[in-house]
Amino acid sequence: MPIIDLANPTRFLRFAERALPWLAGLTLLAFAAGLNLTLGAPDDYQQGATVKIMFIHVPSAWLGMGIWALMTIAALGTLVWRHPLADVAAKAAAPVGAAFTLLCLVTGSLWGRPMWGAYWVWDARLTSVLVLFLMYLGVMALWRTVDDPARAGRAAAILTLVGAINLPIIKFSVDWWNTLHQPASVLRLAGPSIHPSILIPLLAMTLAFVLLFLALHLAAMRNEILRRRVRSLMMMQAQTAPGSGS
Amino acid sequence: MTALAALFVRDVRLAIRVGGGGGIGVLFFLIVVTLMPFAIGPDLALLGRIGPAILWLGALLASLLTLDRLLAMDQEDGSLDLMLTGRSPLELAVAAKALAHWLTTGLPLVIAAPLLGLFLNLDLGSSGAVALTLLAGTPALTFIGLIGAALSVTLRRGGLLLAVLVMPLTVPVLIFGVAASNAALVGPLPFGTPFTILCALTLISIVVGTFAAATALRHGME
Amino acid sequence: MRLLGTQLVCVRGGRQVFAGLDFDVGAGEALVVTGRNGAGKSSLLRMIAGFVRTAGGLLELRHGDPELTLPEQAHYLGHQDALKPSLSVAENLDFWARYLGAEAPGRDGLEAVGLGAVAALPAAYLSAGQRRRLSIARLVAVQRPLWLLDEPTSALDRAAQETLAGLMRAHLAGGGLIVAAAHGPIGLADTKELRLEEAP
Amino acid sequence: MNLGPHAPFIVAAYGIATFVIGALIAWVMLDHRAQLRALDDLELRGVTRRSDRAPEKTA
Repeated sequence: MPIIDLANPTRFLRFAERALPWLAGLTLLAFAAGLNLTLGAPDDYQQGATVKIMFIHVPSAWLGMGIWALMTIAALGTLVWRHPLADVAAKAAAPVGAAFTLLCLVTGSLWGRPMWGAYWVWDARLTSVLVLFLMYLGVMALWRTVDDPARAGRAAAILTLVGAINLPIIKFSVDWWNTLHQPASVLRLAGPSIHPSILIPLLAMTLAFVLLFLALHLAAMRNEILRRRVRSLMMMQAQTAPGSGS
Repeated sequence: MTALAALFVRDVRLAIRVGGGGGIGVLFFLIVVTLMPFAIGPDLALLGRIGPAILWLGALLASLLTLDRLLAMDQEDGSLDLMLTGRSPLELAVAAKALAHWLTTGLPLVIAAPLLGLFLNLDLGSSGAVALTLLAGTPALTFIGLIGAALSVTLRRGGLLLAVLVMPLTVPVLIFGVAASNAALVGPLPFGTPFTILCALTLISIVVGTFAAATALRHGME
Repeated sequence: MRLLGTQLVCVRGGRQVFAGLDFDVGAGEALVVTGRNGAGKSSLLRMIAGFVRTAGGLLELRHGDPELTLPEQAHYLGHQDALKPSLSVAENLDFWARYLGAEAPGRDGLEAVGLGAVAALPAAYLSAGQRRRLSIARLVAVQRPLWLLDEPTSALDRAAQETLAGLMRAHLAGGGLIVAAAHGPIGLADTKELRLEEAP
Repeated sequence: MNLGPHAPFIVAAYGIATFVIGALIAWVMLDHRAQLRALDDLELRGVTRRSDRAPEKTA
């Protein structure tokens, strides 16, 4: 089905209904394979078995950043191309992105506890991800505060674009701030060279996470379209009740 | 009593349904706590030492900023007028509103505090102690803020004016809140002494705040 | 029951709005307050409702409930709707009914103003006229002897004006009192008039 | 299988991941059900879409 056809919400709903079971099944398969490979992955000579946390930590981090990139494209879709589904996609992606970013933070903190001796260290990477998490929450708060989806969509799109421009600057600043304060003695998460015996399970888990995101995003978009339909029907109902015109 | 219960339920319901309630307060709290290390530096020992102070300042700012809308929204849509024609005393009505406000904005801050303590290198016990002092102290912040909310509504000026009016009044709460947290962390004072004073301050604020706010509303209405 | 105002003086923002005002409304009577903009129609209603303090004179409701103050026996319908957009139509009315002291918050208020069908909708979706109807439903949901209506017909279509007039007639027939501020007729046949002239 | 001295942290990480993903799935499914119920409610009260669908409001 050409992508242009999906611009029509009703057709998108039909597509989502048909695609979702397949996507869910595929996600399950990918997770089964990924987890299986994870079990077989060798321990790191330095970090021992805790390296297993990486198989969920790193995919969540990639997804956390990737979903913001997706929201940025959707924001362009809202502001520039005025695609009718762009802000639906952006709104549906935000909570999922926030959840994966949170997962990245929590697993990072659980990984850091045995390595650093503290649940939280103001490590440059973790801190940047924390700022990303705050920005996700900000966008979600914006969506929640404004009732009219068209208006909220434009505001959220602008915020998303500003965030996309600012995130590299934030990353750079946090790196600089961090090296200023502490010499690079902290053990970096995910070392520079990754052995294939670890890389392959990592890629498998990443594929599983991406498929999971696609399924969740599709379902959330479907919900959002239905929510807007409910909203417009409610407005119609108010208009047909007595005393609507004055 | 049912009238006050209805008011309480309505305010809680509004806070849950409309964005900008407790969720935003907690988010603000989180951001303030996150910003602190950027200014101070990621020195865990230092952060652990001043952690209770950071948490208390964050909670204070967060609870004051959410107070802005406590009475202003009801004034803008005329609800405040109608409340004056109700049969329950205005003191109890504003107290019910403040209580609902604390439940939806103050309590989430208390719950979030131990979690944010992790960022500041506080162990679970100390975080718990800070949360306990916040539980005892945030009602005082809400009820002191209630005075400011009532004054700013009658003067028809909101936002920063409210914070400026209210912040000096919160000094004692801040002093004893942080003192109690520090006593639990490092001593040398026993935890009980400042904590008892903090509880007393809260009780006084509830009484004074309620009556002052009701008086301000009665005299300021036009 | 009788609402009496004697030698009332109103000062707002340092300006004397009116002075030496006398009026008298009995049970089953409606008083229409007229006058130019700024003559103090709204101020008079807000004064009776207890929102504006009298700068002089006396207001009293004779033979009312001795346990209650004058504002506690009055319904005030102002320009603002006192509605919360995120609550449903029924929730809005139920709250005010319970807060203002109805024994049993019923749905008849909504049916009386023709909003029964949209009871479950958020008030945000209502038009200005529907919001006004919902405010009027408050008058029916809670029994209070004195109705203070500030330009009650504004934003109402003809059908709603008829409905309101019917409600007012029923209220008067039950021994109620109405004080309304208006520029034109409010749909009642037999009313007293109080004309406010702007103070020099 | 031996997870070494830090087993609790690894188990906690996987447990929390399961919880977060489970919460996301539950949110999506409950939200879907709520929207369908709202649509049914409206249809029951006789509000139907013009032709076969409402025009999209976001356009």
